[in-house]
Amino acid sequence: MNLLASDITALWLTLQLAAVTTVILMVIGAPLAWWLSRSTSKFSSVVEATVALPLILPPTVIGFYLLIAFSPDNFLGSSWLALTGQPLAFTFSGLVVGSVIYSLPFVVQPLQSGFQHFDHKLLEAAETMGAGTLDRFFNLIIPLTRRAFVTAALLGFAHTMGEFGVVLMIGGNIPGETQVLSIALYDHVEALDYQRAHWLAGGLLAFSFALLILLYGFNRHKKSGVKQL
Amino acid sequence: MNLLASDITALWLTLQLAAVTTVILMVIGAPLAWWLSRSTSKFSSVVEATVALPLILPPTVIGFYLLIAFSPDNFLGSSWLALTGQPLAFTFSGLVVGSVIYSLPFVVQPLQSGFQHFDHKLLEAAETMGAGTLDRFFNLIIPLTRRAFVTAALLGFAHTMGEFGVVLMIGGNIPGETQVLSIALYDHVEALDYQRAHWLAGGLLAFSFALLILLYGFNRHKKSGVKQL
Amino acid sequence: HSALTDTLSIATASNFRPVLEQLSQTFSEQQNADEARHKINISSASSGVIYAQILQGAPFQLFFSANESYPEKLVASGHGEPKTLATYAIGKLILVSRYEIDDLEGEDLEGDDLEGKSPTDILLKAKRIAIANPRTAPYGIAAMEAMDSLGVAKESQSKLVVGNNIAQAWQFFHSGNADAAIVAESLASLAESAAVKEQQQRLFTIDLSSYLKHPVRQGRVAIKPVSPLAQQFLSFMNTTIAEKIMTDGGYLLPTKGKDITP
Amino acid sequence: MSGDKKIQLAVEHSFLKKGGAQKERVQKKSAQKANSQEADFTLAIKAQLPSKGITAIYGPSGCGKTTLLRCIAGLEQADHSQLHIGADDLGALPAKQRQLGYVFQEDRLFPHLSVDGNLNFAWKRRFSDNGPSKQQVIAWLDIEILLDRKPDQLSGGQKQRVAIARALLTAPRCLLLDEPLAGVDSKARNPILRHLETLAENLSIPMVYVSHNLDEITRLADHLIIMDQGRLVAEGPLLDMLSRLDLDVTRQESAAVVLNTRIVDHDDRYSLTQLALSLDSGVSLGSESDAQLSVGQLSGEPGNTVRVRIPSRDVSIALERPSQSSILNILPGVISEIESIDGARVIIKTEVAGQAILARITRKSMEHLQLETGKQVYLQIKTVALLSETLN
Amino acid sequence: MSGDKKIQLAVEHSFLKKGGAQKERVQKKSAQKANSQEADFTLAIKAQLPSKGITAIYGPSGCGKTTLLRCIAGLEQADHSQLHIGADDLGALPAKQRQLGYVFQEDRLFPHLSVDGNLNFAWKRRFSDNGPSKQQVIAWLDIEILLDRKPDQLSGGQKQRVAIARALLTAPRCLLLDEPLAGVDSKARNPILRHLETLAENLSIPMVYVSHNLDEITRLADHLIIMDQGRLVAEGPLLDMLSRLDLDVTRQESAAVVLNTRIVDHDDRYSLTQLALSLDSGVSLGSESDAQLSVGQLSGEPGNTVRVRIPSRDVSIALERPSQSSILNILPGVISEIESIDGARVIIKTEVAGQAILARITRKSMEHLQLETGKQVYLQIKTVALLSETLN
Ligand SMILES: Nc1ncnc2c1ncn2[C@@H]1O[C@H](COP(=O)(O)OP(=O)(O)OP(=O)(O)O)[C@@H](O)[C@H]1O
Ligand SMILES: Nc1ncnc2c1ncn2[C@@H]1O[C@H](COP(=O)(O)OP(=O)(O)OP(=O)(O)O)[C@@H](O)[C@H]1O
Ligand SMILES: [Mg+2]
Ligand SMILES: [Mg+2]
Repeated sequence: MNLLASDITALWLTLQLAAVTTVILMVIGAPLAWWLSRSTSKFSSVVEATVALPLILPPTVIGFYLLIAFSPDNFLGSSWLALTGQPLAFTFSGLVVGSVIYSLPFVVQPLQSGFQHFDHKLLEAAETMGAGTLDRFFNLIIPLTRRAFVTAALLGFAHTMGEFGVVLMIGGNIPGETQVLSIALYDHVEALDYQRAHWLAGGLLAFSFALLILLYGFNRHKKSGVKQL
Repeated sequence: MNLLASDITALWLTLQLAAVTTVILMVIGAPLAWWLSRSTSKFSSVVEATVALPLILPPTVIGFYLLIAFSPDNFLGSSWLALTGQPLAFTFSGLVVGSVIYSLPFVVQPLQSGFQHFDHKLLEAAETMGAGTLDRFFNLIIPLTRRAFVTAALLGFAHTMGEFGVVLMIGGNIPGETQVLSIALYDHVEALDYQRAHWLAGGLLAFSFALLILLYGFNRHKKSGVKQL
Repeated sequence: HSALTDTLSIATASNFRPVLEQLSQTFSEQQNADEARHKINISSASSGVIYAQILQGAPFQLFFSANESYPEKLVASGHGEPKTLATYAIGKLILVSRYEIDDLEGEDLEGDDLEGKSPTDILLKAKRIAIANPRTAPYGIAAMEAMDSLGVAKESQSKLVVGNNIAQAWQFFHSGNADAAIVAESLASLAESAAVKEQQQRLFTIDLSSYLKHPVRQGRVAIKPVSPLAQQFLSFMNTTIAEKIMTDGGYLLPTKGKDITP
Repeated sequence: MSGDKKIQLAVEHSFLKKGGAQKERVQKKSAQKANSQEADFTLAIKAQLPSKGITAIYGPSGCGKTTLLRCIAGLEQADHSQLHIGADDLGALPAKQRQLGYVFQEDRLFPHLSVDGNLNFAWKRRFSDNGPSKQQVIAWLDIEILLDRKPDQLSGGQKQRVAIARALLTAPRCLLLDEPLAGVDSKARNPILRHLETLAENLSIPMVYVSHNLDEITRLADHLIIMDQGRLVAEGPLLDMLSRLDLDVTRQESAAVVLNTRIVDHDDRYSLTQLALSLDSGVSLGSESDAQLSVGQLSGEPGNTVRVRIPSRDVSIALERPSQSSILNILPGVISEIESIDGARVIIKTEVAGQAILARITRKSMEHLQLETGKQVYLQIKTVALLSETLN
Repeated sequence: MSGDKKIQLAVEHSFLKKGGAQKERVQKKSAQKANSQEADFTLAIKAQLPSKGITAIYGPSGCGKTTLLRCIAGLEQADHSQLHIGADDLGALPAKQRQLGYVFQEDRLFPHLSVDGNLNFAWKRRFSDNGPSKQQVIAWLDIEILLDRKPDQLSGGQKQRVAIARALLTAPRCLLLDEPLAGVDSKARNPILRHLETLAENLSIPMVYVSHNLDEITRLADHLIIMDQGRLVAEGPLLDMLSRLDLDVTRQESAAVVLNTRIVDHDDRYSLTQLALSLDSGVSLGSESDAQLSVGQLSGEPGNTVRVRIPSRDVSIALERPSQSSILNILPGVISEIESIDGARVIIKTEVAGQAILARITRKSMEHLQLETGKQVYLQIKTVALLSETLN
């Protein structure tokens, strides 16, 4: 049965949001996690705890505080407005900012854990061959902690896809702009339109399942090449 | 200002739920993750994808389907009723079951990623010394992937603490039984009782922050002992 | 502003969304016949969330709340246009239960408060009663009030399972986890018309409106600045077609005199 | 325990081409698949080792020594594998039940445990109480001061010593050592070798000792297996193997024979010990001094049997008994075999008091001295070459 | 490039007790803290190495060889560290800018790359185009057939060869080798050593070669640094060092001297080459045959200089020129120094044609032959001992 045009829009928007968020998360998260995994300063414990905080608060509550922070009356909201000419709340950009904050621990934690197991000896070897920081990062750390990167990206992406509370609060459920799939799906359930909810949820599940199997199958295949990793 | 007795009850309940859930998650998740990280069968890809599925669906929707599954009309609900004499929905046990399902990927993924980096050579060495599977698990794998275990437990615990959608759906908001902190906090926000919401959120944040700093500080301290890990 | 791209953003309490969707569809059909093309975006959430969002500058033009106080507060804070403040609907409170007819020895309980088959019996017999959250949802407050009037408040207290809103209370009931629920008539009619038809079990619905001293009055307001399209939509709400849609959806209409027309 | 138990071993194993294929190894259909799935390397070894003493496995890099040990230990899923120690069939047991000690080619110390923790890990899981104590092992390997360190705070040689200590502490019923002394310097090496020998002797723990260092092997082993490209080239008691001119080991720069000798006397003044080549002290007392060797002073009683090692490069040949030379050890012998190594050098096997001694000399000298089979010659062996190379 | 550039080196470094404290190393307040924070190990080395040729670092396990290399490479945050190669001050540069090649004690191959991938990693980042080509290096180390393998599919010796190849491919301005041949068998070892020498000669890449194998060092090095417990014991050109009786190296079982010689003639019939000890071909033609050695045939032209190695255990002493012996090389010499090693043995230094040769003999022989400083003797050196031990 039928997925309405609005569902398609929501799906598309969700994928965009999840993709953009994941990219930003990886770009921010990887160096952050690396630094956290190497630093021994006390300050880094504070940063580590701060990054993990969004884990503790319920998403709607985070959303509520973000909503307040995004208000043009407050620093974040007003500076963003001044910089981009657009408000943060109730816009796609706002969703991205919110999702990044909310999903950051889901990316940083697995990466950090992966980096912690990284064999420093290989980095030293690369260093003697003249490999600089970025070189080592892209040619050693990423391939050797591939699994941690996959996990981080997956958790980040999926968490953004399934996110609900934050998006509802700061997004305002505006079709085409901030109405993501999770909210549309919730709306169907709330409107007792169970059939559509089933279809949408089923489709989403089937799609995700197929994607995950592909991803894991591929991962597993590659894995057997490098036994110890 | 004042946290009402009901908030204290909710906090206590939340900690209990998170603790019980985390323990169950670790007990289920660790062997599952280990198997997934070692198995090369196609079947394991399917299991891996299945475990990851709760990541994709919005929590409220998962809650909705769990609610249906918990109904005495359905298999899970009726068998549970027959076994324990208690329904699953609107009970603490139900919350635990729901949280375990929902948080499973957050525990399995980091563990699996940690295990994947595990040096198989050390296990072989232990094997020649007569160490059996459990022995190796507790005396080598756990200490050597400590960081992955910490991450997994942390993500599992925090995610259960902050969980909202699922609990809202299957809990029924019963004080002392299923009204957890995230819902109490959400209620305050919805009831425009912002002051209480601020107090509760602030307290929760401060508490979690202190806890995390302790945890990470400790972790960092221990880390420097084993340089390569 | 070309009429072609005009957009009307309406925020509504979740319980009114299905009816509002029908309303906006009919409205659009009428308007588009006049070649004034536009788009209507409906956003739904709980009234409290929408209220907070409007305070933070959410781009909504109309707000259909589930109570009267949020629209009034918005007017007081200067966000709402006082002239558009009105009660647009009165919710009907009903009790639904899953009991077989035999269980209650009656033939047809629907609509009537038959002797011996009172809501009190049902509420006393139920193991779990689903209601909306009385702290946040108007129907929750109403449900508590009704149980008070029925004199079962104390007995019911331990059986209550509280949904975030009536839709959730309905799901508790509908999924079979609660055997009775006090919800809005609008939900029952929605359920009647949609998926519930497939379900073999018959529902019992008992109107509880008569037990309420304070009926659930749902208020609305337009957010400043009020666009012509918003004005047009509010006018449309007073047409008979619109009123028919609302009553079919399970709402009572407020007395005409209280309405404010532009 | 009993002398006639044997370790019986039959292993076949292939590493197939392409990394991934390795796991999906052909099982039933190996016959058909064998050609389509080309093997990178194939191991096929069948051998019988004595259940007492030290068996050395010798062969060039990449010949399959490590793979063989892994198959014995049950760490490699061999295609076919049989292993009996005496009456016990270990072939079907998983690695953890085989009760073998394994010193890996790389140290595999547990990085999260201190040296002491690593030792305790093994000690707690020891297979029997017959093994050496922790104190003993720590003293043998001289790792007392390292006990509190983490493995990443050790030098390469220190790590290897700790790894050996750890393997000893499990009191295994057989010890597998994969080039355990490659990173250990010569000073530290001698005491370790001595203790390994003692273990093999006194506790009757058989050892399989992989090495491509012929020096080490001749000093340590009782039995020798020579491998090349996954196959067994030759196998037998060390003493026999070292005098077989058909083997590559006797042409190596470090080739040497090992002789069984008997202590005759100690010369305290010069700190020397006289050894007789004939073991039977009763026979031919008169000619005894002909077949005697002087070595650095040993601790044994006269009559004790000792093994000495004579590198063939240290043996020169003269037709008359030389005098006025610093060379003390001059033995009369009869040439039994001559084999040329390359254009310049030949190897000459001589019989001395019933044992074989090899001498490597130039072809020029051979022709010059007109050496041939059956000729009576004198072997000059530099005394000093024997010092510190004795075993008991 | 230029001969009088030097590598100047001054390093001080301590590993403090307690794992964690290591990072929080005392910096300013080292003076006061020094006693309270006891060091596990302290390295303090100051040395000047030639910027051409191979410098060997020799010392027992745990003496700080690896730590020294790490300081040179910039991998260890030394407490004080200075490093100049010629005019360039490398001391302050991070490891990645020092342009040094490092072969680690453990292979550190990248496990996610094939052997070829590992080589390419180095090749792509090479510091100059003056180094050897990939083809050359692959041929030298004989790793052609391994190119497609992943590191975990290699044997121990194969890994080490790949690691050496990888380091060579970066065309470093100095090569640091930490026991690179510990796991490589003797057959594979010779060609690798030969190519390393060629590199050091032809490409003037200086090398620092850590080893506790004296054989390897005498065959390879030009310069020798002897370490013990973190300190420099002695340092100097290899030829001088090897004949210094005050050093431990000359008492070792494998002690040897290295001589500079000149090719005189080739004897094709017996595949031998005649070498003269006196380098100046004009001087004293008459006595030339007195100081000549026969070695296995070499490829050089008459007049070329070659180095030969004479293990002191292979040298015996006679008072008259022996005849009728397989020993071809008999050199006249004069005893210049006598030192006793232990109760049984002494070491005797003799001057032969201006160079020093050491002989290790028993004290008994010494007394028997009445050897003393200034006495004229004949040194017997087994020809064969020189074969395959020549360098050019
Ligand atoms: N996992 C593998 N896959 C494919 N080939 C392998 C694998 N492991 C080892 N080999 C190959 O098998 C052969 C034997 O390896 P092995 O490690 O047993 O050699 P080795 O005799 O121990 O050598 P070394 O003295 O260098 O340690 C080598 O050629 C090696 O390249
Ligand atoms: N991180 C560390 N912390 C404390 N002590 C260390 C650390 N690393 C090395 N050491 C100690 O420093 C000394 C020198 O170590 P190093 O690795 O330099 O020795 P080495 O000469 O290379 O020995 P080998 O020949 O065994 O490799 C050793 O006693 C070692 O135990
Ligand atoms: Mg090996
Ligand atoms: Mg070292």
